[in-house]
Amino acid sequence: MLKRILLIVSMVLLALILLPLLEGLGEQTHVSSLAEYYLSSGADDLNSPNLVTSVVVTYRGLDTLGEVTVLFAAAAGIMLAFKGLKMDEKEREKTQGPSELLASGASLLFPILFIFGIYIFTHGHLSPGGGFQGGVVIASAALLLLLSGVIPGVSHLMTSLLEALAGASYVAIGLLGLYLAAGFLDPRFLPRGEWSGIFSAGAIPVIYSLVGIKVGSELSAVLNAMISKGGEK
Amino acid sequence: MTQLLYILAFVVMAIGLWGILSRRHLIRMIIGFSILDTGIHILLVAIGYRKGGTAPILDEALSKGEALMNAVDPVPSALVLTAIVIGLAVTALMLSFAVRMVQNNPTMNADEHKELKW
Amino acid sequence: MVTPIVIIAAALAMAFLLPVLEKAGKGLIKTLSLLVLAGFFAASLSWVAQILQTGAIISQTAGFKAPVSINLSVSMMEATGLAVIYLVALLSGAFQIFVKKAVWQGKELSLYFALILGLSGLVMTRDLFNLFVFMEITSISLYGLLVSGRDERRFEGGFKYMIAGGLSSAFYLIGVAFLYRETGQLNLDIIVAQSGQANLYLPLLLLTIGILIELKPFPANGWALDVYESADPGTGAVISAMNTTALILVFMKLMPLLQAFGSGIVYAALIIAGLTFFLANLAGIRQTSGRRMLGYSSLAQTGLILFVLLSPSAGLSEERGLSIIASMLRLDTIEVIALALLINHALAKSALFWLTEFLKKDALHKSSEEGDYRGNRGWLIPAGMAVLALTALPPFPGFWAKWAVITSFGAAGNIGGIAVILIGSLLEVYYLFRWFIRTQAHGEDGGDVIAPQVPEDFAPEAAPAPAGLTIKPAWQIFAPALSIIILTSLGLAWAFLSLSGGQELLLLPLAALALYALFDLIALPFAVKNILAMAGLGGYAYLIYGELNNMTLIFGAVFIAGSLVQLFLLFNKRDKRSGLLPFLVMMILSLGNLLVFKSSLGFFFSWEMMTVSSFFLVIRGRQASRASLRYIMFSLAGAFMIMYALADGFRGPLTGLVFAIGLLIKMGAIGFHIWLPGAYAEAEDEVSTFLSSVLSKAGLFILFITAGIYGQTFFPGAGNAFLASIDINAILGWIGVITALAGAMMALFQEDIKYTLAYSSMGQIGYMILAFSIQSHLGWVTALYLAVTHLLFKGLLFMAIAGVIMRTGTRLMYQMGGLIKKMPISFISVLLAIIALSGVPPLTGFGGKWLLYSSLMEKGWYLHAGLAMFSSGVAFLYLFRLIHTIFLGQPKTGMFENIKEAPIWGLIPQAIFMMVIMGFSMFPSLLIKPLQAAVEMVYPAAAEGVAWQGSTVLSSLGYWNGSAVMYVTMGVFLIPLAWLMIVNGRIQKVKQFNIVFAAERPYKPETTHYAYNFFSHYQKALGFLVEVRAERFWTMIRKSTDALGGLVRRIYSGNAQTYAFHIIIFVILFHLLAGGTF
Amino acid sequence: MIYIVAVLGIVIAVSAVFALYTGKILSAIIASGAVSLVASLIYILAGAPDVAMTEASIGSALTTVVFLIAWRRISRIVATSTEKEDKNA
Repeated sequence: MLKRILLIVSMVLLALILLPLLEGLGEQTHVSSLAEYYLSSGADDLNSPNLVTSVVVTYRGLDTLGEVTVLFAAAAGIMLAFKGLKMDEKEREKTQGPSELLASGASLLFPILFIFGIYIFTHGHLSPGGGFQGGVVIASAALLLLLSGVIPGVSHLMTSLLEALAGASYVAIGLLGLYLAAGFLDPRFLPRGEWSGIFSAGAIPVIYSLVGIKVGSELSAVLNAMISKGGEK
Repeated sequence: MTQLLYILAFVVMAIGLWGILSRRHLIRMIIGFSILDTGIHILLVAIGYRKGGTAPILDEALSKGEALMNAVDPVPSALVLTAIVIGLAVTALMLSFAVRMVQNNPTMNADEHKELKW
Repeated sequence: MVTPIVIIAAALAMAFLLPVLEKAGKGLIKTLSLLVLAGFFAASLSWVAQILQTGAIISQTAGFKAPVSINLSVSMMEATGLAVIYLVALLSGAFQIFVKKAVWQGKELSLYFALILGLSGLVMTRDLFNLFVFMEITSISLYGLLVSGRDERRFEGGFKYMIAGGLSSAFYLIGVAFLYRETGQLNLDIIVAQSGQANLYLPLLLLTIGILIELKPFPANGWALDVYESADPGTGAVISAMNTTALILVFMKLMPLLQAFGSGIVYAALIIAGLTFFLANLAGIRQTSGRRMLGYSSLAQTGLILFVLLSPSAGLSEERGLSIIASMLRLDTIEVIALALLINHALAKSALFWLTEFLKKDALHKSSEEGDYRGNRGWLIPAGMAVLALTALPPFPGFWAKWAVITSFGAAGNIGGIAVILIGSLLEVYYLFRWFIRTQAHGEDGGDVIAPQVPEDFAPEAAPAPAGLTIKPAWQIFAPALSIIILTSLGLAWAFLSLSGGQELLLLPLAALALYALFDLIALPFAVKNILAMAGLGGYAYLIYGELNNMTLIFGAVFIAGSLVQLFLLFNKRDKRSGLLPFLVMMILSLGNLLVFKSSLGFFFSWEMMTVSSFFLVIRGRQASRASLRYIMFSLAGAFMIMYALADGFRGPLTGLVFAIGLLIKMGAIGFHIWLPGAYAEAEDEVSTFLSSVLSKAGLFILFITAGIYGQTFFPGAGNAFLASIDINAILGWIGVITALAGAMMALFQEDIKYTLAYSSMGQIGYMILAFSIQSHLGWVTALYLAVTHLLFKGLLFMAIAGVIMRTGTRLMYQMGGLIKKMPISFISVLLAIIALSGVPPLTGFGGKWLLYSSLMEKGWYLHAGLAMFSSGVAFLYLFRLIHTIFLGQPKTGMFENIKEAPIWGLIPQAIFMMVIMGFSMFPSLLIKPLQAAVEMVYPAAAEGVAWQGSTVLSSLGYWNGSAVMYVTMGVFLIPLAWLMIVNGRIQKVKQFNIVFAAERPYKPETTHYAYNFFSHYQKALGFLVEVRAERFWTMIRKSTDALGGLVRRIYSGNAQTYAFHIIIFVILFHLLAGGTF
Repeated sequence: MIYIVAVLGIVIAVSAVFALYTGKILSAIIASGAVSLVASLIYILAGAPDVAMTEASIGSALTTVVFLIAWRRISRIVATSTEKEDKNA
């Protein structure tokens, strides 16, 4: 009980410390000086209608590369953690035996979801969404197959190969930007293309697609590890 | 609207923090983190928001000229995007560690996972 | 040219591709990884070269200039810091790949590269949000690496780590969000340039807290300890060395921002850093897990580096090496200091972590259970050097950095800062050395372990032969060995820069250490090594001879010539004795260097070298673990006091007092003496003589020359009326006389002969202090006279006793007896020595006593004189026992029948000393005249009325003619002796232990020996005087420190939520310290 | 619009508290997913459709799935260990 009171007191103190952050915040009508640049020149710089994508993939491309790495590292960590985990017999039995209905539904839904995922990351520079969202959709398609028992597991070789290739290509494109254009991750070594066209905005759609593939395969592998790993090793 | 978003962000963050600090169940602690993350995301969106702002995606409705006047700040959006993905990574890793902890010592109570101390 | 961005790309590519390349072959990825890591290190070095020419290297990304896009910048601080990180990364990678083959596969390596990428990004990026991303990469890949451990508790530790990491990134992110809101920018440089803007206190507070939590500040650091304890040692090394280094560089990067906007935050961080350093060390002394202890040390060192960085006055030092390096690298002095501390910590700590991989148990080593690591030099040498480096002893970079910091603080009058650093360091010395000493202790060595659970009547069973530790193959320790070698070379380079201004001579002890270690390595026969050592000492004496004046010449003779003679003793030994000569020669040369230093740094450097080398001599004893721990603790406590006084430049009111106490500790004066008997007695028999007769004079010498420099009043308490009113000399006089008395009394009741001699040395030092404190011509001559003669007779005694112990195999006096017939020459030298020591005519001791009483009378210290005389009486008693129980009486039946005289090599140095004693006894002027000349510079003789008539000394109280005294006394002795010889033949011989006719069989036969508990009757009468009060006092100090440490560490309850709560408390505390309100 | 946001905000806060205090972990996980999902609606209203989409797919859907999988494994581990204990007792 004493602990609870201490906790409440310290939370109140913390809130009191941070309260001034909320003071004097009126309705904001202007954007920051940095945003002004993006909003006014971003479209001309990169020829991508979705300015968030421009910021994510190019201006702050290093963040995104880092983000991909974070996901990658987490996936590796999770797979390592689950590798040593034993699944006992009972648990294994319960995971067996998919229902017929679920299986056929999943097989039907899978291609739709898959294509939708691809759509999302290839149109990241035109509409909301991008590599991460598309990758998640693809992973959920894989998850569907896994849960319904249509496939016993996602091929580790395939996912790791896809993931590695996509990741390495991402880095390679970054380096191409460094040597062919003005800097690392500069997408302008590919043609600007037509405004609002799918092949526009230089390498942005390529990068987002690679991100999509990488995230999709990575997350599929993680989900696979969490669901079915253990026991074999 | 801006104030509302800020207040919401702080309330959600506080709830999340409270969850981390006071709920003993491992899963609930992790849920607390997830809520705290959501609060931070709301905060970032609030910072990027401008009165009556629209999405910074240029199309027929939003020309290049108008973007400067009407679109919301794209930077915080980009930051949130990154933060969400990182949040997922941390949450998933926490969960997998929790699974292994429970495997070593089958209880969900964080108080009882005290093999290391002093 | 490899730009910073290419490193990022390469690390990423490696991380992504390694799991796939693994399919092509495990050897391939391992080779590739090492090549790339080596490439990183090379790249960072090339940046250093480039930055010297062109300035900071800046990489823009995405083809736009910052702040539109993210930029990376590497200036000199970052380049050198990265070089450290990449170096450890290379070594650590190699260690993991080769030693942990089974565990480290593609996934782990790939995580490792992700980690290196994250650390590089942390150091390079100038964008605050990008910093967050790299922070997350770092943390997450570390979490992943934690999985690959063995300890089942690692998940619990990792979970706590994640809780802390999650909270820290939450705070950081909120801070960045509001910073962006207030400034509209994320780029560090732009934000700093916009100074004078809106109130950024809260955003910066959150930002700083986010970074600081990762740096494990008190009290928000319990999680870190759990991680260190449960993680694989390799991962522990990575966290402690690489992660911490990168985060400190991040903090340095943010400092301009903090300084521009809020000095309160800087101040709060300073306080927190100091607290962390101090409290982590305090809690560290209670650790039983080696890795957790190393963890506490890591927290402390991180705190120290931050503390130094944030202290406003830390960069003021004008130390020569520091200025040279700073101008060479174009860094601020404070940056060089921070860099040195970083390198020192990173390399030494990672080496220790790697070495714990080979320990059988992660516990404070108890040798009977876990093996004796003494036999394994491959483990022992790197571990010992790493401990020396961490405790900032020379020649490692930490020593120079710490000296620079302390002297800077002294120059700025920051006494509090000095106190925090030195007291905290002493605690760290305690637990690190205790750990090291215990790992190498002999199986039969009870030692001083913190294991109070052992019941009183615990009898250790016959320990099984220690299996010892096996590092097979030996190259497995290449990583720690290499990192220590690099660290040592850096330290040596700095030493050279610092001392190259005319003090190169001071480097000789290190050269000697290296040279004689090499001789050990190539297994030269010991006799050859010993001849080389003697030649070396001779050469050294020749080198420094020109620089000596009257006073230093006398001590030079004591230190160098005294040692040279005693080296003969070592020819006795036929086995290899590796490690003995390197440290012995190093110690003697360091002592010699005390005579010729030219700066306070030069002095302190030599002083610490002397401490280090003598410590390694003490620890060689078979049961010396407790003694060596005490020795190093007291020595360093004394050294730290001296350091404080030097840094303060003898300006402050307390300085003189502190300095004097520092020297008194080193001399083993009463109250501080508890290290002395153990150190002198438990060292190897041949080493004890050097310690007792030579090393013990170092403190006295410094006392003389500082008193000479600072005048007769001896360190007045300038500016403080109270301190000025204290007559330090009077205090010193009492300390001296009480030390003399206590030393003699305690010597009286020892059964172990070496302890008797050790306590006797303590008593003799007491006389020297007393004589010094008289502060007159005669007093000083007396002190010097005692010093020289003590060298002679104590050397003689220890050498003779070494022979006896060698032949009898025991140190207990009641087990000996009747050796006069077996070892007649040893008998004569002991007899001579005790006559000289006890101060009866005709030998030199008489002169010493005569001078002492004369000078005391002259001063009017009659009580002192009385007490001194009383102690002489006591001394006579124990000396009588010495000769009586060892040489007289009858030999024990069956035990010593076949004993021979000590080997010739033991007798030669004894003969030399005997001749010198006889010479000085016959012609005291030979000795006293040079001593008078030495004292002349402070106390001219004319004023005092000591005069000479031929070789007869005249003082106000009478005269002393050595030759005459000699002839008379010899005559008095020779006549009864002749008579005794005549009647001797008629004595009936009785066997010892003729007690079988008694009714009962004694329980302990030795208690019936007449020599057992020889002075029990005196003990009844006088024992209360020697009750071990000092022992009790220091035990109480140790126990209360222990208890305090226990109290501090109680807050680390092991509960993840409590740790999270600590973080909240930390935030509130930090806010309050920064001057914030609610 | 401000009212819609206010209502959504209340929903978020309520489900967050519910997630922490409901008896069943399963409901708690679902509720925490709901927090993210409702937050993503707010993002749409605040002119951040990219964020909304990410929050919905990652913050809400995927995170919830991961929680569920982990919870399933954990609850089985706890269940089997209590069974074992029962048998031993």
